[in-house]
Parts: sequence; C-alpha cells; structure tokens
Amino acid sequence: MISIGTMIILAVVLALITRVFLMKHKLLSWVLFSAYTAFSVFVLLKLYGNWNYFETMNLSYLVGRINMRPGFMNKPLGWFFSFFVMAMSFLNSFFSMGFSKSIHSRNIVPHWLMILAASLTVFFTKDWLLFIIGWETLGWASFFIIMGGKQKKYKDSMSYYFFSLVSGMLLIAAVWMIGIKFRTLNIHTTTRSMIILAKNTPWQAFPILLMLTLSFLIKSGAYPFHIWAPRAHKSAPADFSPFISGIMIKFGIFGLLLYVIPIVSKGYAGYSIFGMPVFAWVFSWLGIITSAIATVLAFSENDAKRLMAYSSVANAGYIITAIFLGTALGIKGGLLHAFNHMIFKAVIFMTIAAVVYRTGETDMNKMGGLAYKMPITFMTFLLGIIAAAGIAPMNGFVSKWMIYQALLGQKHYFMTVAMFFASTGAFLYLYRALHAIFLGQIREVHEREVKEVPFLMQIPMWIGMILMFGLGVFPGYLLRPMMPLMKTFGSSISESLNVVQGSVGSLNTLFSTVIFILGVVIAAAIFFLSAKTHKTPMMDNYTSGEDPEEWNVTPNKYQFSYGFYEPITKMFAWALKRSVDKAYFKASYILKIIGREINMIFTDHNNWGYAALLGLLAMIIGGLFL
Amino acid sequence: MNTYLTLLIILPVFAAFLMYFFRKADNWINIAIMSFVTLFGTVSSLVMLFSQGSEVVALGGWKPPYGIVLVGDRLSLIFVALIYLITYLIAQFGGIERTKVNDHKSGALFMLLTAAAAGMILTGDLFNFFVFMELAAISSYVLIAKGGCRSSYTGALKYIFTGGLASMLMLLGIGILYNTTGTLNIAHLMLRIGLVGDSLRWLALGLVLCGILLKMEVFPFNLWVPESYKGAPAGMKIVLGSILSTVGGYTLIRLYPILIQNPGLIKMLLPLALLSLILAELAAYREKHINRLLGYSSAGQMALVMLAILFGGRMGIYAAIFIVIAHALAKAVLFFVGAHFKKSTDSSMWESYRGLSKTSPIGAVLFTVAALSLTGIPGMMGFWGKLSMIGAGLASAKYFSIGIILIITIVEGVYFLRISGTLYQSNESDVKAKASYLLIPAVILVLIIVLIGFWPGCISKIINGGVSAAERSSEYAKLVLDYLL
Amino acid sequence: MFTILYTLSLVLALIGIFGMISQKNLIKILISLNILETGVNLFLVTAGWSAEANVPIITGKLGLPSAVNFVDPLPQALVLTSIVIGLGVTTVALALILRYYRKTGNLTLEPSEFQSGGER
Amino acid sequence: MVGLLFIGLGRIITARVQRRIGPPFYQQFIDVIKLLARESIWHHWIMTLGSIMALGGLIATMVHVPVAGWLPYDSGGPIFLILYLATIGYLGMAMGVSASGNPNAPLGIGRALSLMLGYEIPFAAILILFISLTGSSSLTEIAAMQAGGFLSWNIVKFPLAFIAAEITVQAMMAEKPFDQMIAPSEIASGPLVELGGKFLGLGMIQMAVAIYFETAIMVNLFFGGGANIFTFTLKQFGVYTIAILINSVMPRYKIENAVRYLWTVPLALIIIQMLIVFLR
Repeated sequence: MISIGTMIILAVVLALITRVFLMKHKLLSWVLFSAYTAFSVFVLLKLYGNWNYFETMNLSYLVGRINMRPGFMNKPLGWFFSFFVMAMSFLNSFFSMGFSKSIHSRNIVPHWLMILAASLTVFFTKDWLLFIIGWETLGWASFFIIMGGKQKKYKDSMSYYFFSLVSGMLLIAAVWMIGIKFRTLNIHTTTRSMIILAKNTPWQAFPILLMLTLSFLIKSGAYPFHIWAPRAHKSAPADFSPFISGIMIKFGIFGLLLYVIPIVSKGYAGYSIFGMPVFAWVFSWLGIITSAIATVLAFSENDAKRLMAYSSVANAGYIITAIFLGTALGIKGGLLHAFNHMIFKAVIFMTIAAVVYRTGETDMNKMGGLAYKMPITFMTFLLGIIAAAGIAPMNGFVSKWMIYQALLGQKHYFMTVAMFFASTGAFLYLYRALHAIFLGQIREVHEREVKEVPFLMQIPMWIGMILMFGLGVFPGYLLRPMMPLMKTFGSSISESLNVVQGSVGSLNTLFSTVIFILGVVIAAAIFFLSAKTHKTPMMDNYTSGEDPEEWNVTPNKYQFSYGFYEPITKMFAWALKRSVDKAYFKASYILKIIGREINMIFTDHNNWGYAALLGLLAMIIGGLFL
Repeated sequence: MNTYLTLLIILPVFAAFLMYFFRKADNWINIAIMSFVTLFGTVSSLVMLFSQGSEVVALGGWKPPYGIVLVGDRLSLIFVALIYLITYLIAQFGGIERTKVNDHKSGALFMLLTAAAAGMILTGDLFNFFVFMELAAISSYVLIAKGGCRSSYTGALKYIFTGGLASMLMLLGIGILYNTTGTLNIAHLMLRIGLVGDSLRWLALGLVLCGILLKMEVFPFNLWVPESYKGAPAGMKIVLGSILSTVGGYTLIRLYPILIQNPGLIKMLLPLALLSLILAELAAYREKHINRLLGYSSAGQMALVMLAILFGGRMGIYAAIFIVIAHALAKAVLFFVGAHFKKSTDSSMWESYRGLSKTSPIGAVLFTVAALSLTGIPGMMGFWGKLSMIGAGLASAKYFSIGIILIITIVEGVYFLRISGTLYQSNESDVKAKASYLLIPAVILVLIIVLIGFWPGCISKIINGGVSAAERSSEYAKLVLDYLL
Repeated sequence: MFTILYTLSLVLALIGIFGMISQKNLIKILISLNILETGVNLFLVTAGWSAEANVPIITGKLGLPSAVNFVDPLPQALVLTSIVIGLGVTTVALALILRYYRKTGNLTLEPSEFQSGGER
Repeated sequence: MVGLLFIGLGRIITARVQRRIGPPFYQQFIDVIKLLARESIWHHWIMTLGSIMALGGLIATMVHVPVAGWLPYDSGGPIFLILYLATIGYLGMAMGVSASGNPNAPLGIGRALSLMLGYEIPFAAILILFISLTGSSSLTEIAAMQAGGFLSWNIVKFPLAFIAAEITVQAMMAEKPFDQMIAPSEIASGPLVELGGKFLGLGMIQMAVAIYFETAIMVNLFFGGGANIFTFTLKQFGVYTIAILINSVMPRYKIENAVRYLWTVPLALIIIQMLIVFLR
C-alpha cells in the first residue's frame, strides 16, 4: 500500500516537475494532474475502513522541547474530506484540460498540486505542526493561482492571502498555547486533554478555543471575514473557482469539526443559554448571520461568480450553525451539507466556467439567453441551483432539511426563521442568475458565436448532474459510508438508503421523488395530449408584428437583468451602506497613511530620530538615579 | 588547530594588504584572493564546528582574564561559518561594486570588513569587540560611499554620525564596566556583573547596548538604514543586511547571560524592540524603493531577534539564532536577486518589476522563496524561527508582544508577497535578463533555506549546541577561564 | 578630585552629544563628535588614574612598597586605541563630507533627498 | 378540479362585491379546456420544460398535503417537503416564462420572488409555532391535535396567529393587496404575459392547484383538518372566500412596502402569539 506521506511527496515532486520542466506543455501537465488525482482517489478508496492505519516519517522536528516525528493517521473525518478533495480535483481536471488551450496561466498545475499536498497533510496529520504547515501552504499557493499573472486580480488575491495569513497566525498562537500547556502537539491526545481542561478550568481553555475557532471561521468565510470570498472567486481562473468554493471554504469546517466541536460539545463547563453552551450558541448565530448577510449582499450582485461566492458563504453559514449545535443530527446535517455543497457548488462554478469559456464574461448584465445555445450547461446549472436553493428532490434539500430538523430539535426557533430567510433569499438570487445568464433574450453576438462546450468539459457536468440527483433520491449512498464518521461524533444510527430521520419528522426521499416524477408525468400528459404548438421567433409575439429594428430596438435591450431585485436592495440599503468591506478599506488606508508618516521619520532630516535617541539616553541615565 | 581561529581574522587582513600589491593587475586576481580566503574561512570554521566544537586562543600568551582571548565555541563558530559563507558568495559571484567587479580598493576594504566581522564574533574581550566594531564601521562607511550616488553619501554620513555617537556611548559604557568590575573579559564579566550596583549596572549596560543596537538597526539607531541600503553598492547591501546585522544579533545573544541578570533592562528593551518592529515594518509597508524596503525589513527582523532574546529561555535563544541565520540567508538572496533585477530593468522601484518572472523565472522563484522565508511561511527556514519565537513568547507569558508580532507578521507577509505578486503579473514590455551570474549564489542559499525548511532536524543539533553555549553563562565562563588554569 | 574629573569629562561628552543633535552643518556635527570622543577618552583615563600611584613602568627598584600601587595601565592603552580610531573616523568623515559637498554643493543633509523615491 | 371551481366561484364573489353578475362558476373549466385545445405558439423547449416542471411540482406538493387526514401514502404531510416542493413548481414557472423572452415576465417573477421572501418568513414562524407545540413537522399530526370540536381549533386557540397566517396566505395566493406579480395594469399580467394556448391553460391549472393546497394547508393548520372530504373542502372554500373578499376591496402595495408590511405586522403578531403561548 502506498503511504500517505508518499502521496504528499509525490504531489510536491510533481509540482516541481510541472513548474520547472513542463511550463510550456499545459495539456501534458493537466494530464499528469488528472492521473495523480485519479491515483489518489484509488489509494484513498483502499484506505477506507482501515481506521487504525498509522504511519510516521523518518524525519524529526524539534520544536521547543518537543521532539516529534511527523506522522499520519487515517481518521474518518480526514478521509472524507480528502476523498472529496481528490475526487473533485479529478473531475475538475477534465474541465481544465479543455480549458488549457485558451488563455490560461501556466502556474496553475504546480500550485494546485501544492494545494493537494497541503490538503492531504492537513487532513491526515496527527500533529498540529504539520497541520500548520499545510494550512499556511494553502495560502500562498492559492494566492498565485488566484492572481494568475493578472495585474487587476492582484488586489483580490491579496485579500485572500491576507485573511489566510491572519488565520495562520491565530492558528500558530493557539497551537503553541496548547503545546505549552500539554507538552505535546498531537491533535488527538490534546483533544482529550482539552476536554478535561475545559471541564476543570474553562477560562484557560476559552482563549485557545476562541483563537482556533476564529482561525477556522476566517477560512470558511464567516462574517465579518467573508469579504475575501467574492473577491477570490471572482478573480480566480474560471476552472479554479469550483475548487475554492467546493473545497477551500470547507477547510475551516474541517478544522472546526476536528477540534473545536468535540471539545465544546463534550467538555464545555461554562455558562449555557437555551440548553446550549454560550460559546457554541454565539457561533451558531454567527453562522446564521453570515448566511443572512451573504444573502442580502447577493441580491444586488451583478457578477455571476461573486454572486455564487456569496451563495457559498451563505452555505458555509448553514454548516457552521449546524455543526455548532453539537447534536448528532446537527453535525450529520452539517457534514452532509458540506459534502453536498462541494458537489453542487463545484458543478455550478463549472457551468459558469463553461460560460466564461465561450463568452469570456462574468458580468450577468452582459449575458442572457445562453441556454438556447448551451443546453447541457444550462441543464447542469438548473439542477445545480435547484440543489443550491435546497429544493426537493436534489441533494441540497436533504441536508438542508436535516439542518432544519436539528435546529427545531434543539428549539432554536429564531435561528430557524433566519435560516428560512436565507434559504428563500437563495432561491431569489439563484433564479436571478439563471434568468440573467441563461434565459431571456440572447445577445446577437452570442447568438452567432456561442456554442456548447466540448465533450471533455461536459464529462464532469454529466457526472455532477447524476451525483446531485442520485444523492437527492438516495442520500443513503453518502450517509451509509458516513456511519463510521458519525460514530466519532457519538451517533450510531444505521442509515437506510432513502429515509432520513429528523428530530420532528422523517423524510422519504425516494417516495417524494417518485411523486414528483408522477406529477411531472401527469403535467406532461396534459401538455402533450392537448393541441399542437408551433414555434415562432421570440421577438415576433410581443412586438406585435412590428419590426423592432425600425424602433432601433435590439434583443439586447429586451433583456431584463439590471436592477433585478431593486425593491429588496432598496430595503436593505441602510445595511449595505455600512458594509464591512468599507471598514477594511478604511483600515488599510489608515495603515498606509501611518506608513508614510513613519517613512518621514526615517528619511526626513532626522530630528525625530535624534529626539528619540535623546529620550533613550535620558532613560539610561535616569535609571542611574532610580 | 589553534592557529585556525587566529587565521580566520588574520588571513583577510593579510589579503587586504596583499591586494595592494596587485593593484595594477586584473580584477580576477583580487577575486581569486578574496574567494580563496573566504572559502578557507568557511571550510575551516565548518570543520571546527563539526569536529570538536570549542576552542579558546589566548593571544600573546596572556592568561584569559588579563589578555585578549579568541573564543570559538559552538555558538560563535556557527556565526563565523555563516558570515564567511556569505562573504564567499559575495566575493565569488557578487562583486563589491555593482558594475565593475572588485577593484582592489573595495576588495581590500571588504576583506578588512570580513576580518572585523569575524573578530567581533570571535573575540572574548569587550574592548577588543569595540575595536573590531570600529574597524568594521570605518570600512563600511567607505564601502557605502562607494555607491557614488547622492544617497550613498547621505547614508554613509548618517551612518558615521549615528555610529560615532553610539560607539562613543559604548566606549563610555565599557569604561564604566571596567571601572566597576575591573575586567573586560566577557566571560569574566558574566561572573562579576552581579557585583555592580543596580543603577550603575543599568547605566553601563545601557551604554554598551547602544553600540550593539546600532549594528542591529534597532529604532533610535536605525535612521541611517534606508539611505544606506539605498545608496550602497550591491555587495555592500548584502554585507549590511546579512553580515553586520547578524553580528549585532550574535553579540546580543552572547550577552544574554549578562542581560538576564537585569530584569529592569529587559523591561526597558522590550518596548524599544516592539517599537522598532512596528516602525520598521510599517515603514516598509509603504515603501516603493526595493532596497530601502529590504533595509526596513532588516531592521524589523533584527527587532524580532531582539524580542526573541528578551523572551529568553532556551526556546527564545533557539528562535533568535534561527531567525538570525534565516534572515542572513534570505536577505542575501533578496539582495542578490534584487541586484539582478536592478541590472535587468535599470530601476529600483519594485513596481517597475512587473512581469519579470517571464524574463527571469528563476529569479522570481528565488525572490519569492526568500520573501516567504522572511515572513515565516512553512516550507522555508524562517518558519521554524518564527514558530519557536512565538512559542518562547507564550511560554514567558508575553501575550501583548506576541499579539504585536503576529499582526506585524501579517503586514510583513503582505508587503513581501505584494512584490512577488508584481513579479508574476503579466507585462508586454520585454526586458532582457542581465547579470544572471548573480543568481548562482542565490540558488545556493535558497537550497539551504528550503532544505532546512523541510528538514530542520539537519541543523537543529548544531543550533542546540549554540543554544547551550549561549544560555548558560557557566559553560562559557568555564570554557574561557579554565583555559590554562 | 575624582568627582570633578568624572563630572567634567561627562559634561564634555554631553556637550558633544548636544552638538551632534542640534547642529545641522556636517562639519559642526563632526566637531561635536570629536568633543564627545575627547570627553569619553578623558573619562577612561580618569578611571585608571590614581593620585598616589606610580607610573606603571617597571624600573630596577622593585623593592618599593608601591610596587602594587601602580596606575592601571590598561585604560591608557584603551584610550590610545580609541584616539587612533577616532582619528580614522574623523578622516573618513571629512573625506565623505568633501565628496558630499562636491556632489551637492551644500553642507547639510537635505531632506529633499528622499523625494527621488517615487511619489510622496 | 376543486381549485378551478374555487376560482370560478371566486370570480362570482368578486363580481358580486363589485356589483356585477360575473361569469358562471364553471367558466374556469371551459376556459382551461378551450385553451388546451388551442394551437399555441412557443419559442423554446425550455418553456415547455418549465411549464411541465411547474405543474408537476405543484401536483407533487398537493399530493403531500393531507386532505381530511387522508394521504396517498404515509408521508404524514411533511411541511418542509411541501414548502420546498412548491418552490420547484415556482421555479419551473419562473424558468418557463423567463424563456419566453418577454421582459415583462421576469419583471413579474422578480416581484413574485421578492414577495415570496416577504411571506415565507412569517409563514415559517407560524409553522414553527405549531411544530413547537406538537413536536412534529407533520401536517396530519397538527390537524389531529385539533380534534374535538370547534373550540379546540387553532383559530380559536391562536387568533393572532390566524390573522397573521391569513395575511400571509393572501400574499401567497397573490391576491390583493399583494398582487404585484400579476399587476395587469402595470406589467401586463407579469409572468403570464407571453403565455398563450395550452401554456396559459397549464398556468391556470397551476394556479388552481396552488390555491387548492394553500387553502388545504390553512385548513389543516387552523381549522382542525376535516372529518371528511366534504367538510374539508367547505372549510377550504371558507378560507378562499376570505381571501377573495379582501382581494376585491383592496388596492395594491408597492413591492417593498408589501415586504416590509409582511415582515412587521404578521411577524409581530406571531411573536406576540408565541410569547403568549410560551409564557402561559
């Protein structure tokens, strides 16, 4: 069996090879990438079930007085996340192969391989040190991918890197506090120690947990750290956005589930509110607030990728809320939603990438009617947004339903209402994307030039469609393998293929889907049994026979897209005015001003500095008389 | 083996005089002499470091407390090896002058500087340290002024005045120390410093530290930094960034046993170091001139070293040594690559380096790696230093300082990656890569950085030896004073 | 006597420091540096001096009771070195000031220097 | 069928309120059959897909709503499923009319969805009230809770919630004052503008189905379900009548005012109701 360490080193070596030797051969490097991910999926599949697997590397790190050998453990949580990372990257590689011919930075493959290596490290490591290493590697590697050599994208990628650094610093500080306290950096043993610590002296455990939680929340784009998400998604190469949205946002969720949730749910001994630790309660609310704010922001968004990024942030909010509930159902719902979100959001971003591939555009106001030219992409996007809006019978519904059940089971009624808001809002902005990109009037340019993407790029879309629908009908195919994972969170319910149990009800996905299909069949029967139709061009009907050209009206002008939800945006204008973005910009501006002033101290003829020197002398001499 | 330790100082001086005789000859002879001397220094110090470890030479046969001693223990040998490695790379590949490589005048001065730096590290005598420091200072004044542009003179003059002031204060401090303890031997001083009264000790050490803080570019003494870094010729920039500051850091580490006996002094130095860190990094955040930016960054890194020493404990010293080494290596890389960029684009504003990764892909990678190492990103050497440093701070419960350090690290990361990002942006105008030989030493240093970054175990034993030597005053004192006794 | 000597030398040093900080003219700053140097050197010499002690030269008359009562010779050696160093520094500084004057035509460090560094 | 009947009767009631005679009650059936028999124009297969998806989704939703305690299969009337299955119907409709290319259609849809954001929140709050009381998200059980005569109906027990729900359902059925999405005078019937022939026929059936299950939910929530299908339908008609009566005398809100109204008045009523319930 190939060890995990070997897989990581293989990824790094491949990254070096592609960086140094294959800069000119984009397609070949993508093939290598694809082969690597396929191989990793294979290796990981063999690892499934082998939960006692353990390996150490022949290196030793000396950190402080802790001499450690890096090692890897196969735990269900890490396995699942890394499996999805590899599988999604594998699917994505088909897409990127098709993409690679067009204008595409050459730096993507090596950095992406570095990210894969880092994610394997993060998911399988047994000590915090490697965790930090992987965690920070993610930051700079994705910085270079997101920037992709474009000057105008630099600021967006920098915002990602900034938040990544903040997260890394918080993580390092927290880990050191753990290390100093327990004299070891092993993740799994310190979990137990932390539980005991939290029970006995909660005020010692509290700052550590807070720092870790913040660090992880930054990575998952929670409010008020969400501002990197839309910027990074917008600027990333079109075929990397699926990965950011599907995977990168989930690293924070992984961290929370790995460390914070077990400790808070098992060891918290502080105050409780509504039968829930205050700590968890606050962050549950933060999750819901995140999703509500992201929803409101998404209403007025005109860029397809930014809109979907806000959607990702909103979904991350649901997941955070669900897992902080701490109940088995909540964690299960959160995890399921995380995995489902990986699938459907990656698929949605792939379709957007397909659109970008054909039109080179992400501004929704400049699109429209593309469905008539790209039917497969449209169908994929349609199923994707059905899943993303949490509408039955797609996979997003099942997990969202479970989160609702978990919330109601814990009697968090206000959170439920807030989540309803976010969820309905999701339907709003997702429909707007559907309409503005794919429906309505097609532009003349697009009518002439756009066609369906090549078959290679369709493959991941087809697979995505099958997955979304299949997991919507039979969530058990994902829930059953998740049973060992849920066992680590103290739940040992055996799952059936198509019935999901909640706290205040159960859901039979198969039957509801069958009924839906029956309904569709009845509707179709009514439709096709009735009279015939004939097709007319779009403009003919509502222009009432007039020639639009005479009125100087083109189809472009008949596309209703701009200011789609203006009433709602108007309602929230007061909130949008004071956005967090502005606060960040202001802070960075102030920092620049301060920097300039300090520059003056050094470069101006330095009276300032001599004054400081004099002060120092005064202190030294003053010490003489003290 | 005794002679080697002396040779480390004597040979460069000898080479400096030798060069005078070859002043009519081609430059390659000068380069050969310098390379030979520095390579010899590198190899012999490494051999000593790996073979037996500790070595004490009493010059002129005077017994240690009275005469001047050269101490090559496990700590100082690391640093001697380090500075010799960097001087070797400068001599072999960089050249003192940016354009015409190594004329005999700069070569001689450079050799003198090397000797002085080695002397500052090896000497066991405080006054001798002062002498070497002045020697290094005088040669570096001239070398900075060799840059020939207006800011070279400005920088050199500022350096002279700040340096003169600081060294005079240091001399005053040495005088007071000698007056009160009756010794100038550092080892002896470690034992006897406790005899001095609190306030006088405060005064004397404070004055002595002025000189060291000047070399470490800590705030009130670092006003010369931006101009000097901007004006100095390429090789001298590396000397300033990688050698002189390293020596300053070494001295502070060496004096740690003395410092630790003065909690008041530590309390005073901590805010000073924090202030220096904040000022330097924020100034760098705004800076557009790459060499000034790197100068600010040096000042910031040295403030970090100082903080690590002030945090104290084994871990603090470990962090300090690690950061000093990582900084020396990375800064040398940055200056080598920066000189290469400057030659290629004929500009020193980093914003004009847009798209250089296409012209010089290796240079861009090297720059990025070194920058990430300075920031403390995993996979590079700097990470381990920063990691240990944060650990040391938290272990000594200095939460406020750690908070500042973490925030400043973010600032640092942002401005370094901003430059790297600029390198990787696409640009239509095509510049030709010139002076690519400057990348050879950078490649060597980056390989070291990455090797240690991925496998710090390979040098952690040596550094731990250095930590033991630095941390326990008893060990150093026993080494020096037991000699011949 | 000691106190007076110490105080006077320190006062001299402080005058030098004050001159360095307050003066703009490069030559004046250099002169102040030299004053500071003189002050410090005086301080060092004073440290080794003792009114009752002998010159630290070993002559034939070793039987003297003052054989242990020599003036400490080390500070004098130190000061000698220091003076030499001071001379070196002064020379280099003067040369640099000359160069600077030739280049820029004035004898003060102008803040206009940094304006070449891009927008500000 | 019942829904169509309702609409027919509703038109009579509206007419009577407005002092007209109005069409016969079977007029709606005639309309639908006539429309289905017409040859109709279409622009794209997505229109067809949308229409079928809409009707299919709404039929599937209807099947899940218990009628007098009876369900086609033992799903228990899961509220969340009903809400989200209904959404797919709306999505289908929206998609279909978007594909028609007429800018008025998405305008209407945009209004409809904005309104949906308005009414979903108070409606969710009402559902949560009942779920918290019964501990079950099954409509059947909520209806069964109210067994035992008029006085145990929720309308009597929770009058404030009923008022709120009535306002919400008014918005759900897009009756005045919440009929911004149709607004015939402003945006030419909004979503339906480009539909003709059997598309419009399907649209009418959709509306009928929607009205049917929306009233059915109300009956289950507030009127104790029904002993048999006849009384159940009667109660549904009662709910619909109230809506129609309000509709026939009300003007129309601006959309943001409507949403704001829905987020203040009904929500406040429910919160007061919740406080009363939980504090008692």
